[in-house]
Amino acid sequence: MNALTVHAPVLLVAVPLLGAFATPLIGKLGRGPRDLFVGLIVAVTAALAGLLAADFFASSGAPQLYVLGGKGLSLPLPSGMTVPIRIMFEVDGMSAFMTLITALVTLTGAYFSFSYWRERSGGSMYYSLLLLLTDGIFGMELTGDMFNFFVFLEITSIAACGLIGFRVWLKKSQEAGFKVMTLYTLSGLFVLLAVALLYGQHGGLNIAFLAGQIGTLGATIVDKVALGLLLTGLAMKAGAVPLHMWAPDAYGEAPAPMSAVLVANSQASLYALFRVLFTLFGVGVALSTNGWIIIVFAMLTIFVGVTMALVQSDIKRLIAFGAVSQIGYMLLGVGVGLVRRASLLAGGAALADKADALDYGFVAMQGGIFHMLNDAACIGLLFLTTGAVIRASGTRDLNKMGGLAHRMKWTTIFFVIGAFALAGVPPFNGFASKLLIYEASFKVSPFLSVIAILSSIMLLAVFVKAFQGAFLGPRTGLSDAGEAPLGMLIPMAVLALVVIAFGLFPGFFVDTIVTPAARALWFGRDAYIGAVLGGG
Amino acid sequence: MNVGSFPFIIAALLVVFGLYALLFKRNLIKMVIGISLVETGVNLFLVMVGYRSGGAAPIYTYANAGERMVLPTPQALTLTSIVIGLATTALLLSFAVFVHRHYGTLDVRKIKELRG
Amino acid sequence: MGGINTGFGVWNPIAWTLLFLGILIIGFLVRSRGQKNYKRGTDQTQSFLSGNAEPENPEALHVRGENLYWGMVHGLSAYYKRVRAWHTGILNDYVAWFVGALGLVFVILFWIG
Amino acid sequence: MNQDGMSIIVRTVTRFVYGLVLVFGFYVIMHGHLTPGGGFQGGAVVASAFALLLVAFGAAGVKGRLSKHLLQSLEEIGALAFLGLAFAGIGTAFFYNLLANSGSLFGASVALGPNAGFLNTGGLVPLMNWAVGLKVMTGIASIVIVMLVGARKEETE
Repeated sequence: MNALTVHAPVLLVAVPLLGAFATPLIGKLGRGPRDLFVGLIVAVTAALAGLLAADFFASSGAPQLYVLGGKGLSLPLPSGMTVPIRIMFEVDGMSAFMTLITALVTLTGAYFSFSYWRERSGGSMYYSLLLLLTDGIFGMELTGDMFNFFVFLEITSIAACGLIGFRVWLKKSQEAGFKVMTLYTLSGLFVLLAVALLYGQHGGLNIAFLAGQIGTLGATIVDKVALGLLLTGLAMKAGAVPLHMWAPDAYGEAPAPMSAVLVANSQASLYALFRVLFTLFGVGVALSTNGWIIIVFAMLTIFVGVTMALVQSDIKRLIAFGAVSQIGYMLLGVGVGLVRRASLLAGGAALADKADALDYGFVAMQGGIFHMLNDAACIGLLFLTTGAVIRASGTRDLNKMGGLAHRMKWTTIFFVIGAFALAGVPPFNGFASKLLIYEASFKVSPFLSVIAILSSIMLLAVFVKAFQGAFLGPRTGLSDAGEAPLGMLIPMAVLALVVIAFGLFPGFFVDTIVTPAARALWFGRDAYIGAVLGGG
Repeated sequence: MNVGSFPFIIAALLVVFGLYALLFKRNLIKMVIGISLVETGVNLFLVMVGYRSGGAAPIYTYANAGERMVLPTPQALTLTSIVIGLATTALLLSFAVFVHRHYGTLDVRKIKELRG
Repeated sequence: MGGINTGFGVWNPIAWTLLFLGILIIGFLVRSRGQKNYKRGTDQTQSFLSGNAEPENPEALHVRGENLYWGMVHGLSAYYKRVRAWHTGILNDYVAWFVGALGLVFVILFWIG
Repeated sequence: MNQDGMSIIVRTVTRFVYGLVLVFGFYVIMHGHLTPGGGFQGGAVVASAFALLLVAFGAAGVKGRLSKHLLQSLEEIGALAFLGLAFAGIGTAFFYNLLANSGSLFGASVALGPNAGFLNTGGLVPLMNWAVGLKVMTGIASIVIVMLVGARKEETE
């Protein structure tokens, strides 16, 4: 293990931060140097994420610690009790997996932006905010400290709303910016309240320390209040129905390449939710209750998201609602896993039932987590193609578009790939992850699978509507716009290749990266705590 | 000085008042004030978590030997939270300025182009 | 290679793709045995628009995005009226959803869980 | 508040108070590692002096003396300096305090027990306070300027 892999977790946060601060200065030199610099920073960040993940998935899978600002992680008190006081980053399978998703989305989003803003005013501020958002997302995924998590959460809120609203001349983007910022801040404040409650109860902020305390002492009323606040606040930030109202505004009004990064931001909140449910409150509370709350959120999200997408006439808002519905599948997979885990941990169950619970619960988790990666790639691809479409046609109204396929052949192909993959058409990757979720949730209740499958079919209908409206039809004046420039096509092609690769070789990716991530949540609680507190 | 649970009640009241403003006030600026009230309530709670009755300020250079101090960590957290609050409030107010420029009103019930 | 085990069964996209290609080839073989005696350039190759004449303006031929699934949306209008009404666009209501959901989660956590 | 600022009384008082506010702000930044305060608080105090100037003399009176571009550049430099100081100790760990107890600048070891406090302690912390102070004073000042200019544009349109 060399110095670079040891420092990789903190460099993932420090390098984008450096980029975010230096970009406005380098921007004064001109557009060329600035684009070069931002491209370099994003590439270095992605390489670091790849290095971290490769190193982690190749190793035994024990959580990696990085302590900020010191050699050791604990401070022995005069009474002999040691409390982990330093801020630390803790990387386990799930964190490493999430950094891969974020790196993929930001890399393609940033490189797409260089061409997207070629003729428009994409200032240095845009790239600065993009790097800041990336930084916050990485921080949320890597941190092992509750308060530090809140700080990164607020960094993502501010940067995301800056990105939504930085085009101050657009009426709707200002409205969206205000609404999203209010709701983000509110949810962030309730998360902070939960952190304060946990600190007051247990006297520590380290996630592993808190989890150990809750595990050994059992959850008190204060802990349960904190759980409720964290659950709702993070569900809001992830965009679960009925707390999703900001999500279509945010994804729809942000610049197209940034909508994909905003989805990655929602997924980071989802990651935090899973961390809270499996690690922080993995023992000591009624897991099946938590699981059913998540499942109810999931069913509402899947169904309302997809039905609302069907009636949109703004192409970006339509895809934004589609993105909301996909969050539901991830919640469903993990919720089913949680319910299954509860029956596994419950005493008195027959041995066969336990094996069954382990099997299907774990499969559901694999499905939900694999779907995060698939969703990031597919929805990223769809938002990028939408950006190319809007740029070519100059409108977002599906009723005014038509016939774009005549000139934009590659964009059309990429849109079809993304739409089929997200709607779960075999042999693309969305089918593989959704199949895992359907079959595992069928074991809990057939009703869940039925709704999930029906909504997936409706999602295909949604994309058929968008495809018919924008790409098909006779050649019109609007469709005379040319193909998107190469700088936009290459990021789309990269995402399309990722989609196809995940689709054709799901077994390989599930075995190498998804299973360690699912294991980290399912089995990894003791290891996560033990890495900080010792023993375990 | 023993303050009992009085500050906790104040903190809860501040959060409730802030939520009231967010739920029932129509003016965007008043909603920003509501957010600030919630934030102040949470910050007050955070400070109170580390408070010990009769404790001195946690500044080592000023304290007398053997005097007990309040816990400094929550105060550091609160300061961080205040800094973040400054940034969010500034951003929200800037959005309010631009919303007013585009819509000509600060009435939240008239700012609903994004719906359905 | 490349398959995943779902608990109930196995999903192997490579095998599926090969099967799909096989069926596609059989389809083309069946199609190639069809009749080829229609005459190009006559009414036989004109599109049939319910007996109406083809409009001159090509833009009128395009079914706009909004027109798709209007029947389905109409059939579900009772549902859609309600759900679209939830998305009021008013920030107060969004905060109310958040507070309501928070309350509900607390009720579930403390009374049921 | 009009374009030309406020009355002569306010202007005269501002001229008098401005320097005091600046000195107090820099004091708070400098003693951040010993007393309550630090980079953010001191920076906010200094920025309030800028805000005072803007209010008293109006946007027109300050125009040309406080350049928005200069402020923004200084803000980025402050942030980069902070990050650079954090990187300084990466041989051990990110944010490792390299200078503390080293005997060099700000490197005197801290006396045990209650004491009056010595400025020459703290290692990297005072330097970080200065970096944060620079960032905050310029950042808040540019926010104030942007908001003032933004509001003014609206009045004329």
